[in-house]
Amino acid sequence: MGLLSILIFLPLVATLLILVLPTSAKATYKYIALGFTFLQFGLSLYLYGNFEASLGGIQQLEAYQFVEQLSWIRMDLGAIGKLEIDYLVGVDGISLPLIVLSTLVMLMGVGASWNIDKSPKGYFALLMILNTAVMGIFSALDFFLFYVFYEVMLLPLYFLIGIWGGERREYAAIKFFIYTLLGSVLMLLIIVGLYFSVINPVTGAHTFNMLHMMNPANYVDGSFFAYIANYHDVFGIPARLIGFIVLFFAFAIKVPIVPLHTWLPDAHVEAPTPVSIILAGILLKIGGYGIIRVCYSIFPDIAATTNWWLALIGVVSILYGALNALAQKDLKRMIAYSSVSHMGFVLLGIASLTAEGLAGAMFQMVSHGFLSAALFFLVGVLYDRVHDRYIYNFRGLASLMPKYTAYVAIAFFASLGLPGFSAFIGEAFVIIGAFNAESMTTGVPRWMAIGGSIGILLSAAYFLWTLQRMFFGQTRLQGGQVWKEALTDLNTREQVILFPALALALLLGIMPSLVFSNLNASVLQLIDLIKPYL
Amino acid sequence: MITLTHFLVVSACIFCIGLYAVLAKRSAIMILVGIELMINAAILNFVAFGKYDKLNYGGQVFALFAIVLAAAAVAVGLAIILNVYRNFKTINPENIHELKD
Amino acid sequence: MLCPLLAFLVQALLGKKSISGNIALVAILASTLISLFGVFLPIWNETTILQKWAWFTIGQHTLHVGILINNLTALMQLIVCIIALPVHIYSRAYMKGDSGIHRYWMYLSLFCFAMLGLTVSLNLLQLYIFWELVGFASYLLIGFWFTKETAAQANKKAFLINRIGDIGFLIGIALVYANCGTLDLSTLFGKTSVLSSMDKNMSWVTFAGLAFFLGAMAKSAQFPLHVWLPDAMEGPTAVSSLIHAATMVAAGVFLLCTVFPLFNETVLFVITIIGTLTALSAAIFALGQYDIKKVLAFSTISQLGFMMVGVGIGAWNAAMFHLTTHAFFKCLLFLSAGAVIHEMAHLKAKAQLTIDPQDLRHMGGLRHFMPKTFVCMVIASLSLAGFPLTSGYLSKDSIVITAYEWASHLGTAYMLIPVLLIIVSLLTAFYIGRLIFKTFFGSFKYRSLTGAGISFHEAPKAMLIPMIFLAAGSLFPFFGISLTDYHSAWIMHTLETESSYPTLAQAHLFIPALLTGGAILAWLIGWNWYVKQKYPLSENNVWVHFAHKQSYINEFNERVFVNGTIGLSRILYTFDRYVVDGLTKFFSWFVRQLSVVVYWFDKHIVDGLVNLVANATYYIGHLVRHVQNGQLQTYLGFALTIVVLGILYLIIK
Amino acid sequence: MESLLFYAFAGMAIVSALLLVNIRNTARALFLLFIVLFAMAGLYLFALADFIAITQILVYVGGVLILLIFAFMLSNKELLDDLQSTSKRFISLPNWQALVLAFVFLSIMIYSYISWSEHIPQWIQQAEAKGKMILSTDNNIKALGFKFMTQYVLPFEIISVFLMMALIGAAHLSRKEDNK
Repeated sequence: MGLLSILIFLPLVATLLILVLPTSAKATYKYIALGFTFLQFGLSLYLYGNFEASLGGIQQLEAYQFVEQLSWIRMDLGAIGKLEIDYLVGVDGISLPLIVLSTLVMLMGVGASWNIDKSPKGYFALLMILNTAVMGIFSALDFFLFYVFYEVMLLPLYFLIGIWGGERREYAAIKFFIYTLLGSVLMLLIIVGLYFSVINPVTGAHTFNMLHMMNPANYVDGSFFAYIANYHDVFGIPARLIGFIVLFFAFAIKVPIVPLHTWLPDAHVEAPTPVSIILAGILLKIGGYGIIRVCYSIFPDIAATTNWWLALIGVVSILYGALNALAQKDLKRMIAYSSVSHMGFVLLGIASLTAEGLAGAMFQMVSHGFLSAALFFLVGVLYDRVHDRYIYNFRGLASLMPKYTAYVAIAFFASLGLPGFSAFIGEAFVIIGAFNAESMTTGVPRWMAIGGSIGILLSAAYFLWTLQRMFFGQTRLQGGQVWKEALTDLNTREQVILFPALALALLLGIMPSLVFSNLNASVLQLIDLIKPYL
Repeated sequence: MITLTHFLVVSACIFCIGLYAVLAKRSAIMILVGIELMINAAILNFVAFGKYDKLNYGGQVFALFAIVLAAAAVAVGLAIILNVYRNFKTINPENIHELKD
Repeated sequence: MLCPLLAFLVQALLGKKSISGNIALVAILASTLISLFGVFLPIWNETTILQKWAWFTIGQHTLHVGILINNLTALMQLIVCIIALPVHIYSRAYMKGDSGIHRYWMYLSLFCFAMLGLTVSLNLLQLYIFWELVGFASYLLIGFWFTKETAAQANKKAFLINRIGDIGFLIGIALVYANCGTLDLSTLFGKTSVLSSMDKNMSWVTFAGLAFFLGAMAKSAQFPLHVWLPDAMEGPTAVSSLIHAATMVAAGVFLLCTVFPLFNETVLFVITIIGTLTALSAAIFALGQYDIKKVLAFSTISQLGFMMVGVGIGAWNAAMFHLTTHAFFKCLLFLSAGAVIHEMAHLKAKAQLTIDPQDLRHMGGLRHFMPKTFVCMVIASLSLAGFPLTSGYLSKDSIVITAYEWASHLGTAYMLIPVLLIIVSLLTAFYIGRLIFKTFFGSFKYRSLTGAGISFHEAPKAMLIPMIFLAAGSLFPFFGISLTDYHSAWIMHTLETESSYPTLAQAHLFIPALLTGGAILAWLIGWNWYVKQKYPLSENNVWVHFAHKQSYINEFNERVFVNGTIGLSRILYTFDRYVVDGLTKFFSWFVRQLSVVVYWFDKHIVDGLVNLVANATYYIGHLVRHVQNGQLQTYLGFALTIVVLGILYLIIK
Repeated sequence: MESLLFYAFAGMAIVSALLLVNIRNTARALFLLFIVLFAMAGLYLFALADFIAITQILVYVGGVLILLIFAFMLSNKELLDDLQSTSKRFISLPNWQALVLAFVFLSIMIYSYISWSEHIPQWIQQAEAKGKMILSTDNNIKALGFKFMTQYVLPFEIISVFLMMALIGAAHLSRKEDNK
């Protein structure tokens, strides 16, 4: 049992434990969950500490670390060949930061669910299953395994939103579920297609191994997704392009990019605070991670030709999300739209195909991970107190809740890309990378970069406007005296959760090398993988 | 030239008209009339075919038998109708459904 | 440089306990001493110091952080320290008793740290980081009295407009990085600069230059991005003097001086135009203001315009010179105004008046009550107006004369710029004269109150000492012995630039004369108008109104950009809700309808088939039952049907 | 001429029969039957069965029809009411089944006749070939008399007995039963 497996299956143990314990021990569930996530966080830190930064990863199994490979399913299917599914997990520079991020956000999520009293057994059990799935997604290197974890992730989320959510929770849950399921079903199609196109060079059997899929030499000539001598097309579109688009579509729903984002505001608004945190902090990253790990690595040739469109989508997401956020009257919805905008930067960075852009995108993902988590947590704090999130119902909160205001202000400024905080590094390097793209001739024009930078301006606009509307000025509340008494300042638990996130934002803003150094080799490797096709 | 088929077609028409009368008419007398028509159609067939049987005269002989039988049937039938009428005060067979329990 | 950071951290940790501001004071004092003796004196005119540490690696490029100290940065650093120190001292008295004082010191320290960091940055990215931090600190300080609605609005406005500039800056950085592969200032602009080997007329150079200038425009409040600065006067006056007069707004000029080698002809010309336009418009706006601080704010904008022109015509040393002198006298002006406002506010509080303590119309004749403040203010005003024997005279003349030389070198059409500058100088003299006359001359409206136990007196010592110090700095000996020749000023000496145009001796004579004479004339008019009460224009004059409302730029912005953006965002949200989400919903509706159809199909056709079998059985049964109805005809018909079917079967078979 | 006459008789028979089944008045229907029977007798003539035609007229027109009219008259009162109460429609609804059935039957028959006429049975062909057909010049009545008395004497006797049984039975049935 390797370290990664422990990391993945530790929460499952917690689930079992929670399920086994009788309902009378209700109070212990959260401690169990907290304990296990804490342990997991410690493990991930150990992983981080022992990570060898100079190894690239991406398509070389040797360069992956903490690799575990076990035969999982071996089946002789006669004429079709042998079914070869491995339990293959490993970590490289792309997945490591996200794993650490996930454990941290999970910790925050568990901390935020301290006050859940509606059947805590089910809640924490589902949360832990979700945890397992997320870890699995970030470390799986076998496409089948990846898909399994991907699907496992959906179910707990559906129930978490659908049962513990707000007023229109069923609607939101269904919407979320259908959207994501659509993506994953499409993904399955491509997985199967890839499976029949790729063979394991060692055994000669078809394989689900992602790393084999990244090597052009492993494709069977004339197969559906073959590199060379590929005459397959669907409606006149080359098969590999179709494969790329469909996979991108699947992950784009998760990111989410603009025309496919509508599940996000609804899901966020209706989801309970911890789920919002996890949704924004981890799940959106799966989209970005998937694009890098799957779309770009398996289809580097297509990636090199389609990046203009991807960048365009990114820019549109940035501006569109920001403008939408500006129009919101619901605080949580505003933050949800800001997520759309910020994740647009990720896409723009990825599409720029420059080392700066890619690294910036990765950094932006990490940074957005805990910043959006913190933001949603802060909204949750307010909602806990007065069950209202309508921006215009609050005014002058600063004199009522000074600590809270300080945290909100820091989180807002960190999110809008104030230097010294992590979001700045991410966004700045995405922009720089996008500008650089023209010099590297990757096909992303400069006006897109300028468009993206206008998004930074807009993000400042909506955050500051909200800050002014809600926190400054004379205190004036919709709920009058009742609210005034209900709106107490942050308590210790909340501060304990918030402080590390914001401190981390600051730390990464000042020392980005903590992330970049681990990332760099992998990013360069990925660029090298794509470069020949540019 | 009047061929065999001519007779047969005419007889078929008459037969079917009789058949219709038997099935559709609401008066026992008309049913009886329908039966007569059918019998007549049959006789016409006998006669028409009998034209080719000079040796036995089978067609005409049986036509005669049929006429006689028809007459007898009409006589019995009318007697029954009259009886029924006496019992049920109607000759509409729809109203006479004592046959079933 | 790190001292204020430490102070900031310590104060942030201490929270409410650090009321006095002693820590900040000590920190800034230490910084000043270090920068003066440890950095400035050894470095000045010596080689540059360069220290760097690897920050992080991205791709193949490694970014460094570090310190770069050359003449320019050392000078800037010194200015910041020297201005910040008196302001700190002043603030102790000025801000005494405010409930949020601990935050004030915290923010102030943060600002000092950011500003000092800005001056010594090693590369453009680091510069950008501190650049934004400065803006952030300014945001915090403007919104210091956050319960005031206008303050909250003003700080948002300030930050957002600065953000526009920041975007420009960022784009500039990205362009430089994309084309040169490095952001290191010394590599980029040093002796063996990357740029020197490049063709400067490439479009990206122009573009990057304009982008940098956009950044500087926002920070240095150039037209039309100047609108935030007058509003920023909502902050405490000490802050206004430090940030919005002396240091932060000058950062834009500093940036332009730093990246000066990047600019090509086009960009420089744009800078000149914008600078002139700013100087002119701001001077006109200053004429119509009643708020004492807003007058000063517009005068700041106007002077910044001068500096821009200085950069634009290539005389960035003159710009730096003016920056230095301006820092002194403008800071002094603000501090003096602050003293007046302080007293007015006291008066207001004691007498329960409902007046705006910053409104010029309520002042008058104050020289009797506050003679020392009056003297300080007059010195600063003279300096601002460019009167001989003051520092402003030297620096302003240097810009105007250089502009004249530049224009005469290029052609007559360019003469418009020095002419406009001269007009602006005269306007400057006039409006600052108006300010002085209105405040300190004439009769005081509330004189009756002062007799009745409410004292109206000179500013406290803690405020006066810094003012006197700055007043000394506003006089010419501080910068050079020569009365008239700005070339001999030490700043100009060190930051020598190669001018491409000949010096015109006669300009050195007649322009100062013209300026001085004009200024005296303007004062005479002002004296007549404001002190002798011979004001020729009515209050509702269109031009006064126009100037007062700043030619409706704010309203214009509000209507076009703010409402435009918000409108756009609303439209997009509606679009999002109804079209994008609507599409989704339509799709789901479609799927639901499809499912209804399929369900119908299932229910009636598929299940119907099953039911049909059952029903067929039933109906056949029914049929048979129907047949067995005791009616002979039906029996017959049924029998016949079967026969017919049989025959049909036989035929078909 | 001959075929014209045939068509006239055939048309008369069919049209009258159709009228017969569609007319509401039973009395008229019976008179139409009279015409049909006459027309049929005419058709027999064309089949060279003169004796049958005469018998038809004698038995049917003279006997059966009279009987029917008698029966009709005996049950007349009720019958008229009944007729009045039935639907005025040309084809009342329950009749359509009968109509369909009749039509189907008709089409089947006509179809089979047509297909049959293409390969006529051998005995007819032989008869045609050998000239063993009844000719219009033959004395049918004499031949029939011989046949009845020789070849068909047994059926002849049986049918006579049967006829008598029927007549007696009919008389018995239609007699008034007072004791019932």
